Amino acid sequence: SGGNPGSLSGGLSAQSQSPGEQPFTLGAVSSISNLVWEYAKGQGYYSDQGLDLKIATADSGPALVTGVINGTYDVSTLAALPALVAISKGADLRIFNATSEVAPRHGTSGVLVAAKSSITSYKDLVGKTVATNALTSLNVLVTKMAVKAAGGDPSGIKFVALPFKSSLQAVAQGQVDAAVVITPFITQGEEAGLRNIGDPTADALQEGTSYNVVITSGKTAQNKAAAIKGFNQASDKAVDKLVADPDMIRSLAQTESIGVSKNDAEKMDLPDLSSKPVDVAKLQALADAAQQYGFIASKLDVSKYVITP
Amino acid sequence: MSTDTATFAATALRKSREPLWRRRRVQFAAAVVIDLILVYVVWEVLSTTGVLPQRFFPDANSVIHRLGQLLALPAFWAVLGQTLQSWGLGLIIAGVSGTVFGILLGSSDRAYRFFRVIIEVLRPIPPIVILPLALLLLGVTLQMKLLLIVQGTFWVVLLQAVYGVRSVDAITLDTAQVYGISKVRRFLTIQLPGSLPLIVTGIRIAAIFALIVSIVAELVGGAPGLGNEILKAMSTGDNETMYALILLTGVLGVIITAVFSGLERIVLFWHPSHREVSL
Amino acid sequence: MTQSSVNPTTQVPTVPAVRVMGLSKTYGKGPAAFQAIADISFEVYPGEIVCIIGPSGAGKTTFLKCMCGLLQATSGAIEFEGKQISGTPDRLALVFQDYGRSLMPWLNVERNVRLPLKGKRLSKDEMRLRVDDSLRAVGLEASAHKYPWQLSGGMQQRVAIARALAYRPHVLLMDEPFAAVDAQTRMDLEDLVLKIREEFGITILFVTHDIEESIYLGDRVAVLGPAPTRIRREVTIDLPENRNQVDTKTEPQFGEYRRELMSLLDRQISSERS
Amino acid sequence: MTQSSVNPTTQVPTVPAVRVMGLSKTYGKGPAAFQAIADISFEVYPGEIVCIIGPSGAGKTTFLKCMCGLLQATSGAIEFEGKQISGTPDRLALVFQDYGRSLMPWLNVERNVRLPLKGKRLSKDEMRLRVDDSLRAVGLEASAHKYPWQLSGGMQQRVAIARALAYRPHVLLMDEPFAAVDAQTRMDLEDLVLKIREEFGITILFVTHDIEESIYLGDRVAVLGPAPTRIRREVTIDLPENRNQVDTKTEPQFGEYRRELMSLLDRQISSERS
Amino acid sequence: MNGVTTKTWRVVWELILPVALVVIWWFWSAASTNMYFPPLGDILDSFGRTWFGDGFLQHVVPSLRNLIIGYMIGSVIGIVLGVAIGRVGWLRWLMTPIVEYARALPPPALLPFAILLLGIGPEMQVGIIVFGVVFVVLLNTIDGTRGVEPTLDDVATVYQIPRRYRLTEMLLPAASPQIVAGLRTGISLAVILMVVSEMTAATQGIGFFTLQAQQNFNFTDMWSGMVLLAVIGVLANLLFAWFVERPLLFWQAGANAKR
Ligand SMILES: Nc1ncnc2c1ncn2[C@@H]1O[C@H](COP(=O)(O)OP(=O)(O)OP(=O)(O)O)[C@@H](O)[C@H]1O
Ligand SMILES: Nc1ncnc2c1ncn2[C@@H]1O[C@H](COP(=O)(O)OP(=O)(O)OP(=O)(O)O)[C@@H](O)[C@H]1O
Ligand SMILES: [Mg+2]
Ligand SMILES: [Mg+2]
Repeated sequence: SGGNPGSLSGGLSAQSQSPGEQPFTLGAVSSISNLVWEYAKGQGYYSDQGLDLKIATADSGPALVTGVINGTYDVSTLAALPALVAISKGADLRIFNATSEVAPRHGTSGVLVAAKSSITSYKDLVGKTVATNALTSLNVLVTKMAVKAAGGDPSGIKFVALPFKSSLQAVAQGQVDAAVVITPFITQGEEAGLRNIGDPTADALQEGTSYNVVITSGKTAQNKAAAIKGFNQASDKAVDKLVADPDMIRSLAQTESIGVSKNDAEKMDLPDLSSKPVDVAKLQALADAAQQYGFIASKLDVSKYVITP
Repeated sequence: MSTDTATFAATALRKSREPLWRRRRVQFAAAVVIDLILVYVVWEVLSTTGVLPQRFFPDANSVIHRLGQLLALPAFWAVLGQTLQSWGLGLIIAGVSGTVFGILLGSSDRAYRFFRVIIEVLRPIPPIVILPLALLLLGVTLQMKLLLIVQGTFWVVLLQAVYGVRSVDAITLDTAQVYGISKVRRFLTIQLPGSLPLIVTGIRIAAIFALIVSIVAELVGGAPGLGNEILKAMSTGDNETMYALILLTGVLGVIITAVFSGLERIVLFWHPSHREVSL
Repeated sequence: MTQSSVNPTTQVPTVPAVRVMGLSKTYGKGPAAFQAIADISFEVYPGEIVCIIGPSGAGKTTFLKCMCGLLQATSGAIEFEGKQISGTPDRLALVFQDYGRSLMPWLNVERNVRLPLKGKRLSKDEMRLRVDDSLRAVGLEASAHKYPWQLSGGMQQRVAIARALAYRPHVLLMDEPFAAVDAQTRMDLEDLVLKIREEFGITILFVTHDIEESIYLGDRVAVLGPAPTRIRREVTIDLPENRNQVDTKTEPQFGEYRRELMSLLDRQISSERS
Repeated sequence: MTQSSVNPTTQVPTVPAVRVMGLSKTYGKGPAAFQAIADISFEVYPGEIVCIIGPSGAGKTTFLKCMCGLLQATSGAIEFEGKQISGTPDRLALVFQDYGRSLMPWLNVERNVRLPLKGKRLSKDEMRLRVDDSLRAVGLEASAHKYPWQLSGGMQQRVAIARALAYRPHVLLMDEPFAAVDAQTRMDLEDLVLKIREEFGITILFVTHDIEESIYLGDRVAVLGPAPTRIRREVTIDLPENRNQVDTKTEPQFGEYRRELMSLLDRQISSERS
Repeated sequence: MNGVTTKTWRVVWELILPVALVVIWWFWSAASTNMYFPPLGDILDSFGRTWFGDGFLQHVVPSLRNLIIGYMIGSVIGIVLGVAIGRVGWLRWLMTPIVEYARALPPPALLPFAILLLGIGPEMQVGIIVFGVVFVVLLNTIDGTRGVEPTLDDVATVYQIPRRYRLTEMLLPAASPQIVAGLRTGISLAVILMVVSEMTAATQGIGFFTLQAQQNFNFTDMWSGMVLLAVIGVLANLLFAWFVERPLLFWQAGANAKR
């Protein structure tokens, strides 16, 4: 990966507050999907709604959930699975927006193996060690689902948590047998000579399942309903613009705050952006699958936690 | 110790007339330069021979180049400032309270025993593990960082101070007792200076710990600062930036140590390790 | 030591300055226990100088440390100026045998001497005067700004003496205070001790290995036996007041005392060795 | 000290055991510099005992430390047994003035004494014999298993002496070695010094503040002046061999030497003070 | 005084505060519905279930193994290097910047590098622990060996004590108060790094379990992990005090004790 002048500075592009705008904080893990918020902010969509948006980067789902619950963040964006797990453990959360949903094409995620590896299909993963970013992650769930669907026994797979970049390295050096990564690491891995055996997210989940969502706390949902509505509208507007303009996405990905290298940005699969409201039924299916694979202890009624701003 | 400080100032002035090579600062700078060259050469050799695969571990030049770019960004200095702010505040809180409590506990066996179990229970709790609780209670704030930094460093200083007090020569303490020197004065003029050699080591260790913990708090907890930038670079796979920043934290460590060693020479001028041996 | 604000105490006093009753001291417990002091009782009256001599390892230092509360006596009681004490009595000073370690290496000579005066409600001037006076008395005025580790052994010992003098104690305990100084300085310091007793009426307990010194200085000399120690004999020294180095030491009586004490010590040691 | 494997050296030697030429020593640099030794030159022949006396702070300890390479002399040269040395000469021992600090508090008495013998290719038995012998010679055989901090000052000093004796040096430097022991023990130790010189032909440099001791022990006495020091006078002591405490000290010549040295020191000190 | 009763009183005295705090915690948390602060009863329940069942072999044993191995290696390297650097002038001159440099690197940020060098598995985890422990011990050892009483150094020079005895009989004991302080700090650091090293690329271990519980919003389990870490800390320190500190520093206690 080539150097990328000025990619430092994401969260710190001086957050000057214009008078009359309401401060509004979004918590996010650092990921390519963040270009939506950066774009909307840059275009002034949030200002139009009277919001002064601040983007804060955290490293994990729990940090984002905790931030929302204690009010540090007004909203957080994270993968649907950790949000559902938190709700099942009693966290007072509301889900109100889908930012990414499973698209009819492949490229959301990928299972990468070494070029000479004997693994050619999901089924071959049984008995192998697979690296991915976190153990309570969608990647693990969908990989297990995909293996099951292919007739394998998912309980025979050993998952280890590694940052995406390190997991590519671990596959290349033979320390693990496979890595489940997301864009732009799929491209990076392929460039490093790894082989992609499939996209388990697309294979395992129904098309249109919201796998990235925006959450807020029950309290904030009540107290700041108007602001949340404004945030939602501004974000959707940005997504619609971006979906219509893939080149814009590629160029945005190279900006300082996102930091994908030029090479990766040009070759990567585009992220699945969505402005549609959360499809409750499909999310319920995801929750049920999570329960089936032990991420959630008991049946969770998703509809109680999804709101429409 | 104000009079003493004046004496040191005088000594320092005198020293400046020494030949260049005898000055410690010059020696230290020379060592830094030599070490940098050494590291650079080893790094380059490892990169070019492929021991460090370039795809996953950038070569020295590109990291240095990247560091140069970063240093030119005003935003970078703002980030650095945030890290240093929490570092400094946390270190002061932990250093002062750790020293005071440490000397008190070190000089009273009974008090030490009373708190012993609690100390041993709280001490090994990793800042990373209490992070979610700190986040919950304090949010992503300076206070959250401070809490973690103090948890990570207070115990170090405390323990060194306890050992420090115990290593104070019994006869000096006897002297204080015979001459009816009050408890407060005994603390300030005997126990504190007597235990300084160990406390100073403790604070030097703590200074670096504090830096590490503030970076970890930013990295894992999402507080703004250098650690947060490392996290971003890591999650987008931007290795140059990541290693440039890690390289920088090491440099910060060297600077911090240089400053603290200077202070130490002033405070511990009387200690055998710092006496001017006039050979 | 040029001031004379306190009257010399010359009349016979009724309350002893120090009174030791049935003191004993055992170090450690169980099989490793070591009894240093078997049983010591005696009295010192205000303004008296009592010298203590005894073989090396007898328990002299132990005895002094018990008296000033640094060591807890195993049994017995100690009264200071009529009051039984627990802990360190007020206005008492001790010149440690281990003089080198009793100085704070982080303070220079002057500040070492001043340390005990702080917090004693003295004016700045008074404090400086006392420090300067006592440094001059031990011949160290030129080394006031040196640190202890820049001094010779004898100089360190004199700093410790100056510290005790500046403190103006009522009772002064000195543990072989002149062991490391040269003959001439030693004589000067001996005369200094006599002078401050005269001027301030200080009560002094003085441990020494020099028999002549003990006779020259002492109103009485207590001879201790080997550990576990007791007082073997108290010899009252009946030499004229206004002693001086030449005349006193050449008096025939001086030689008498010398022989007596010598043989007292000698006998003990040979009995110990046999 | 019951062995006698080495012949006593009685013939007149040609090569000095120690030769000091134009030695000077200044502590520190610049305005804070302090010259301790101005210029010392002298020679000691094998088997000789040379005593050094001088006022406190003269530079005696500094001189001994320069001789054994612990301090770098500012100028001058030192030869040991004909060879110019840099660093510490072989088979040299020093009894430190700071005896308390020269013992390792984590080793007991026996192990403290044995430490310098280690790695010197001695058999276990030989080592034990030497340690036991020298502990007995200083009267500490009963305290072999105590730690230094369980000993009195005088006992610590005797441990340091025993350590030097067990080492069987060719040249022995002693810095006020008997300052902390009682009169009787002191005499015993003085005789011990004479005896080991006799037995092993050791060359001894002996710093003391006790003028009588210097006469009793010395073949010569070197009188140092105050810092910056030089040798003011070397007095050759012409007393009969086979000295003993009673006869030697009562000889009229002894009194002569005593007066001479006393006045030498006295004059210096008063000239220093004026 | 009767020896037995003094001992009993000592134990009672030491336990007053911890017991009081546990009682307060128990009642304060008993009715808690906050998922972050579960009742202490639940935590102890989870503690028993997690650590005394399969969890012992699965998590506790591998973690402790890494902890002990890493701590030992780190301590030995720290002391050896520390003595060398502390006593050899040019080495100290040359090494100080590198040591200070390496010391300031945050272990979590080093994980990718550690994985690159040591792979994933126990070697990497031990490596992280070693890395942290070395520097604490090293620094204390350097400072300890440099502050040796100069007279003792002089003794060694005059008597030409061979290097190895100088080391074992003089330098190390003289520096031992400081080295012991470093070793003791090193214990808690090792526990912390054990957790850090299990943040990534681990499939078992106490830290793994605790962090995993945190990821899964299982705060009861997370608390039980913290309790276990605390217990390990206390036990390790007790063992250290008994088997290392007391035998090594008896002379200091003896010399400084009020007898
Ligand atoms: N901490 C201790 N533990 C055990 N025994 C001790 C301790 N301190 C001193 N002793 C013993 O007590 C005895 C008396 O010691 P003390 O220091 O009082 O002697 P001293 O009369 O002052 O001798 P010196 O004239 O040599 O200074 C000695 O035999 C010594 O070994
Ligand atoms: N490290 C040092 N720095 C500066 N001056 C020193 C240092 N060590 C000693 N001196 C000075 O050198 C002079 C000689 O000291 P030294 O210890 O040699 O005296 P000494 O003759 O042994 O005296 P004593 O009989 O009191 O032991 C003293 O005036 C002392 O202040
Ligand atoms: Mg004594
Ligand atoms: Mg001397």
